[in-house]
Amino acid sequence: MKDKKRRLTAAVVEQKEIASGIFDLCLHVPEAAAEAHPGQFADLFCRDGSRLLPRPISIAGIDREKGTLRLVYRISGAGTAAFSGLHSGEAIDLIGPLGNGYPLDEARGRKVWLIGGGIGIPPLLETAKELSQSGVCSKITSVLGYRDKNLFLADEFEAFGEVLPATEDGSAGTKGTVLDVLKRCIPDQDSILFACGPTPMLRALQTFAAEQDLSCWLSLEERMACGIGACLACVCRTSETDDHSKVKNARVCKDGPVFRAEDVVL
Amino acid sequence: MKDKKRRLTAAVVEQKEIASGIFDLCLHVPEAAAEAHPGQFADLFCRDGSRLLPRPISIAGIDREKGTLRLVYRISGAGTAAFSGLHSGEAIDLIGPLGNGYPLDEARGRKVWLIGGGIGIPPLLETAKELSQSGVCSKITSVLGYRDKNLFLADEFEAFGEVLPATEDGSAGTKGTVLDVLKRCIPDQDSILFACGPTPMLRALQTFAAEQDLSCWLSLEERMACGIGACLACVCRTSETDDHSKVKNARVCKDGPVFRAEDVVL
Amino acid sequence: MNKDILSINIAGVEFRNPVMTASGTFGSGMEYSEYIDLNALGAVVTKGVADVPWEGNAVPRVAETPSGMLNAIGLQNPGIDTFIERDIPFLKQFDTKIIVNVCGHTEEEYLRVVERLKDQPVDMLEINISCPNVREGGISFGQDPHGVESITRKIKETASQPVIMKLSPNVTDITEIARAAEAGGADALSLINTITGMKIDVRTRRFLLANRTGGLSGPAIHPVAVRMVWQCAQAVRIPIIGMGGVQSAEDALELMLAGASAVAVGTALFADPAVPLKIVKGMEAYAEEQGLVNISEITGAVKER
Amino acid sequence: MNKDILSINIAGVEFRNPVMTASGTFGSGMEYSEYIDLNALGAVVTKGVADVPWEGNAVPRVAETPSGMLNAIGLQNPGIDTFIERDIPFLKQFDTKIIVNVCGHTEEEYLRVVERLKDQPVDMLEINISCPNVREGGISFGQDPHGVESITRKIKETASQPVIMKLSPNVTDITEIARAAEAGGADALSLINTITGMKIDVRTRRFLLANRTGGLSGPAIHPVAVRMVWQCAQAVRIPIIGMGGVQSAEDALELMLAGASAVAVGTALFADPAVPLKIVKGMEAYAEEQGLVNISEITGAVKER
Ligand SMILES: Cc1cc2nc3c(=O)[nH]c(=O)nc-3n(C[C@H](O)[C@H](O)[C@H](O)COP(=O)(O)OP(=O)(O)OC[C@H]3O[C@@H](n4cnc5c(N)ncnc54)[C@H](O)[C@@H]3O)c2cc1C
Ligand SMILES: Cc1cc2nc3c(=O)[nH]c(=O)nc-3n(C[C@H](O)[C@H](O)[C@H](O)COP(=O)(O)OP(=O)(O)OC[C@H]3O[C@@H](n4cnc5c(N)ncnc54)[C@H](O)[C@@H]3O)c2cc1C
Ligand SMILES: Cc1cc2nc3c(=O)[nH]c(=O)nc-3n(C[C@H](O)[C@H](O)[C@H](O)COP(=O)(O)O)c2cc1C
Ligand SMILES: Cc1cc2nc3c(=O)[nH]c(=O)nc-3n(C[C@H](O)[C@H](O)[C@H](O)COP(=O)(O)O)c2cc1C
Ligand code: FES
Ligand code: FES
Repeated sequence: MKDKKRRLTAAVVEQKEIASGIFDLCLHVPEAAAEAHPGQFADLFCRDGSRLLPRPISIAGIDREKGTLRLVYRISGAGTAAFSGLHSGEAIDLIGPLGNGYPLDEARGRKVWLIGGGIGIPPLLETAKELSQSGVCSKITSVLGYRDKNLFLADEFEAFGEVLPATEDGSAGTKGTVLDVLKRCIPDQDSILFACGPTPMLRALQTFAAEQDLSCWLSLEERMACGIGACLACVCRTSETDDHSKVKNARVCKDGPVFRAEDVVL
Repeated sequence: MKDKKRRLTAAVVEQKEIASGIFDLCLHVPEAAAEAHPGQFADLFCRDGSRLLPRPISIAGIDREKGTLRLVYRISGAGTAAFSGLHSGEAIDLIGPLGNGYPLDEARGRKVWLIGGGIGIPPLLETAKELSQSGVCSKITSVLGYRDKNLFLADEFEAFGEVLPATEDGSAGTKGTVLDVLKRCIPDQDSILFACGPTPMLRALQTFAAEQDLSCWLSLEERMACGIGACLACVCRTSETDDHSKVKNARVCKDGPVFRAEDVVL
Repeated sequence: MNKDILSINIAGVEFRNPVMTASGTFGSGMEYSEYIDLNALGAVVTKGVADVPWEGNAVPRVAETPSGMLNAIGLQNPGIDTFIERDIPFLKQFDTKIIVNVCGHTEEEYLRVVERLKDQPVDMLEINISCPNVREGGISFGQDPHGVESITRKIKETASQPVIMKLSPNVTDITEIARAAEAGGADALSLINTITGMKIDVRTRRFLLANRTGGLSGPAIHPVAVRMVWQCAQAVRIPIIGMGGVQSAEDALELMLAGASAVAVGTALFADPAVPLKIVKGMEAYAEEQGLVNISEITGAVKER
Repeated sequence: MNKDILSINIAGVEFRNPVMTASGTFGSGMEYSEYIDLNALGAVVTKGVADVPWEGNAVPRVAETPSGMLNAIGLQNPGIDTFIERDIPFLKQFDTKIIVNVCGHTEEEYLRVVERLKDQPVDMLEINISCPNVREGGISFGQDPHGVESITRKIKETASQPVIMKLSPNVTDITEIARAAEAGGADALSLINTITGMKIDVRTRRFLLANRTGGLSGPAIHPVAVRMVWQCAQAVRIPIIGMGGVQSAEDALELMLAGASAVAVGTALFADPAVPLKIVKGMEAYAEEQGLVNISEITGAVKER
C-alpha cells in the first residue's frame, strides 16, 4: 500500500526578500519535492495556534535531487508576515503538493506564452524550466506584469526565452498590463497560454483568448479551508455542470487551480 | 509624572533544566528587576496567540545591577512547556513585578524559618538572600520539601543558613513533608515563618503555626486573569471582611500572594 | 491492550471507536482517504445531502477567525442520486460505519432523502436541522421545539436506520430543543453545529463572506460545545455525539466526560488530516492510564470539584 | 490631525473617543490607572455594582480556552455604598466619562442601585441583565423579551442618567431582545456579554470552574459579536456599544462597521493593558487614511461584496 499523505515538516534552507514585501523561501521537504509539478501549490501552516487554516502558496521551483521546493510570496496578512520571519534551519509545516498544475503535455510542439501578473509570476518560473528541459514546446515567451521597475524573477525567466515585461508605472518595459503587451504582439494559432495573476488580469486574458481563439489555461485563486477538495470552500463557477459537484462548481484546490479558460466563469 | 507600568519585553539570558521538568530561567528586564522584591511574581505571556492569559511565576532571584530576574518553574501545561523551549537571546513578554512579597521587616531580630514545598521553594531563595544581606534577622533555617533526592536549589540555600530537607520518598533528609521536619525541631516563639508551597502543605502549616502560636506568612496560589487586582478572579477567603472587597475575599494577585496565616481561610 | 477498550454502541450500532468526522468537513471521505485510513475511524459522517443537487453560496465561503473559522458553504451537494451511486459504494469499501447527514429546505425534502436511503447500506442518519447558512429552511426547524419534534417524528416514521438529530447552538435553551427531539423519537443527538458569526474587512468595508454571515467552528467554540453537551446530557436519556472544536484527545475526552458517547472532528482536520487518528491513540492511552475497561465509562462522568 | 476625529455622541453624552473598557475587566480603573492614562479613554465602564456587597462564586473563577477565557466571578462587588464613597470620587479625578454597570438578582435590587445613583456624577448606566454566572436572577431577565422590556421601563422611570441595556448573546434571536429593550425606552444597547461555556479537566475529571459553567470572552467570540451587533443595528434605532473579543483597532472597527457607535475592550486587557490606547491610535490612523471627518461615519457602513 502506498504511504498515506500527511502534514509534513519542512526545514527552511534559506529565505531572502527579493522585492519590497516579497520573499523567496527555499524549503527542504523531499517527500513533497518528489511529487511536485509546476502550477501546483503547497499549503503552509502557521506556528501560532490561533491561526488554523493553511496558506496556499504556489510552487515556484522544484529541485527533486536536493529535495527542495521554492516558494515566492508577498506579505499580505498575519500568516505570510510570520513566514517572512523564518530563518535557515527553522521548521514549517505544510501539506502538498496540491492541485493539478499546468498541463505541460498540451504544450507539445507549440509556442508557449507564460503570462504572469505580480505575485502570479512565481509559479510560471518552474513551468518555464520544465518546459524548456523537456524540450516539449517550440518556444517560450514570458509576459510579466509588475507594479514598477523591480522586475523580481524576470532575469531568471530569460534563461528560457524572451521576456516581455509590463509595468503599471511604465518604469520598465511596456507601460500598462500584460494585456497591453499581448495586444501589441498577438500570439499566433500555434500558441498556448499559461497564466497566473489577479482575477481582473485573468478575466481580461480569458476574453482576449476567446477573441483570438487561443488555447489558454488560467491558474485561479480562492479562499480555502481543507485544500484537498473535501470542504467545498474554494469553488469557482464553471461553464458546464462538472462531474464531481453535479452543479457548475469546480474546486480550485482539487480540480484546479489551473483551468482551461473557456471552462470557468470569472 | 511617574512612567506608567506596561507589558515589558524581556531577553532570555540563559535557561537550564535543573531537575526533571524544572527550568531555571534568567531574564534581562531591568525595569522589572529594579522594582522587584522577594515573594513577588511576574506574569509571563505566551507567544502563541491562542493563549491569552499570562502565567504567574514567582521571582526566585533579583540582580538589580545586571537588571535580571531569575524564575524557576515546572512544566505543567502548554504555556510552561513553551517557555522551556526559549533560548538565550530570545524574547518573552511579561508584566511585573506583581503582588506584595514577603514582609522582610517583620523578620527584624527574629529567627527566620523558610518553609518551601516543591515548586514553592524558588521564591524563598531570593528571600533568604535579601534577609541575609540586610542582616535584619538573627538566623535563617530553610526547611525544604522535595519529591525525591533531586534537591534542586538546596545547595544555594546553604549559603544563608542551615538547610533541612524532607523528601516524600525518603531518599534524602527527613522522610515525609516539611511538617515532619518542623514537628521534630519546633521553632521557638522568637521565630517567624515564611512559606510557599502546595495548598495542603500551607494548610497544615497554618494549623501548626496556630497551635504553636507562631508568626507565619503564606504565599498562596490561585487561577488568575488580570494579575493586577482588577478582575477579581483570584480571590482567597479571609477571616475578616477586607477593606477592598467589603466581603471576605482578598485578591491573591494584589493583596497577596503573601498573607498572614491567620488572615486567610484555606 | 484490550482490543475493545474504545468500542462503543449508539442506538444499537457498534462503532470501533468513538471518533467520527464532522459532517461537511470530510466530504464522503474520498479526498481524506489519501491521508488517513478510513478503517481506523469510528464512523464517517458525510457532507449533508439533499434530494437534488444544491449549488451552495457564492464565494468567498470561508474566513479565518481567532482559533476558528467561519463557513458559509451553503450545503452545496450533488444530490441523493449521485450520492447513492458514487459515495455509498466508495464508503462500503471500508470497514467503518457510515452516517449520512441529510439536509433540506422543507420537511418534504428531508423526507425524500430519508426515503431514498431506506434500503441503502448506511448505518445511521444525521439530520441537519441547524445549518445557519440556508435561508429558506434549516435554521427555523432547528430553533423551534415544536418544529423539531414534528420533523423528528416524521423522519422516524420514514427512516429504516436509527436517526440522529443535529442541533443548532444558536438557541436560548438547548435542552428544550434536545427534549423535543427526544420526544419526537430521535435515537441520538449530535451537537453542536456552528455558531453564527460574521467578519468584515475594514479596509474594503465589505463582508468577508459573500453570504455575510457564516458558521463559527473550531477550537474557539469548544467550551460552548462542552457546556451544551453537558446540559443536554442532564436533560435527555438518548446518547449524544459531541462536536465543536475538537483538536486533541483531551478535547474529545472533555466532551465525553460532559456526556457524549462519541465525538466528531471537523475543522481540526484542516490543520492536520491525521488528527482523528491521533485522538484515537490519545484515547487509548487515557483509557489505559485511567484503568478503564471501556471508554464509555467516562461518558457523563464529570465530577464536582 | 483633526482633534475631534474620534469624538462621538451617544444619547447626548459626548465621548472623547469610542473606546471604553468592558465592565468587570477593569474594576473601577484604580489598578489599571498604573498602566494607562484614564484620560485617554472614551469612558470607564465599571464592574457591576449591586445594592449590597456580593461575595461572588467560589474559586477557581477563570479558565483559559483557545483564544479566549471562561469567567465565573459571580459579580463579586463591594456594594453601592462603597462604590459611591470610593470609586466614583476616584474616577471623578479623570477627564473621562463614567458608565456604571448595575447588577441585581431582582428588579427591586436593580432599582435600588439606580435610585442611589440618581444624584451621582456619573454619565450613563449600563444595566447587566445578562450575567450568566448568577443563578437567581440575571440570565432570566436577559433572555425573555417581556422581562427585558419591563425592567428597562422601570429603570428608565427611576434613572436620571441615560440607560444602556447590556444584552446576553445566549439567545435564539438577539434582535427580539434588542427591540424589547428599545420598546422599554433604552437609550442604547451594549452587546455582547459572554457566551456560556464549560471546561473539564480530563485527568481529575472535574469541572475547571467551581461554578461549573462560565462566560466565554476574548477573540474567540469576536465573530459572534460582530454578527449580533450587525443584526441589532438592522433592528433598532438606538445606538449600540459593541464588545466581545476586541484586541486590535481592526476588531474595533469591524464592530463599528457592523453598526456600533462605540466599542469596549475587556479580555484583551489581560494580555496587554495598553490595548485600549493602541486601539485609539489605530482608529485615528484609519480615520485619516480613509479620509473621514469623524469616525462615526463608519458606524453601520459595511457594504455588500
Ligand atoms: C492556489 C493559490 C496559490 C497561491 N500562490 C501564492 C503565491 O505563490 N504567492 C503569494 O504570495 N500568494 C499566493 N496565494 C495567495 C496566498 O494564499 C495569500 O496571500 C495568503 O493565504 C495570505 O495569508 P495571510 O495569513 O498573510 O493573510 P490573512 O489575511 O491573515 O489570511 C487569513 C485567511 O485568508 C486566506 N487568504 C487571504 N488572502 C488570500 C488569497 N489571496 N487567496 C487565498 N486565500 C487567502 C488565508 O489563507 C487565511 O486562511 C495563493 C493563493 C492560492 C489560492
Ligand atoms: C502567585 C503565583 C506564583 C507562582 N509561581 C510559580 C513558580 O515560581 N514556579 C512554577 O513552576 N509555578 C508557579 N506558579 C504556578 C504557575 O502559574 C502555573 O504552573 C502555570 O500558570 C501553568 O501554566 P501552563 O500554561 O503550563 O498550564 P496550563 O494548564 O496550560 O494553563 C492554563 C491556564 O491556567 C493557569 N494555571 C494553570 N495552573 C495554575 C496554577 N497552579 N496556578 C495558577 N494558575 C494556573 C495558567 O496560568 C493559564 O492561565 C505560580 C502561581 C501563582 C498564582
Ligand atoms: C466547512 C464546513 C462545512 C460544514 N458542513 C456541514 C454540513 O453539511 N452538515 C452539518 O450538519 N454540519 C456541517 N458543518 C458543521 C460541522 O459538522 C460541525 O458541527 C461544526 O463545524 C463544529 O465542529 P468543528 O469545530 O470540529 O468543526 C460544517 C462545518 C464546516 C467547518
Ligand atoms: C472577568 C470578567 C468579568 C466580567 N464582569 C462583568 C460584569 O460585572 N458586568 C457585565 O456586564 N459584564 C461583565 N463581563 C463581560 C464583559 O464586560 C464583556 O461583555 C465580555 O467579556 C466580552 O468582551 P471581551 O471579549 O472584550 O472580554 C465580564 C467579563 C470578564 C472576562
Ligand atoms: S479548500 Fe476545501 S474543497 Fe477546496
Ligand atoms: S487576577 Fe485579576 S484580580 Fe487577581
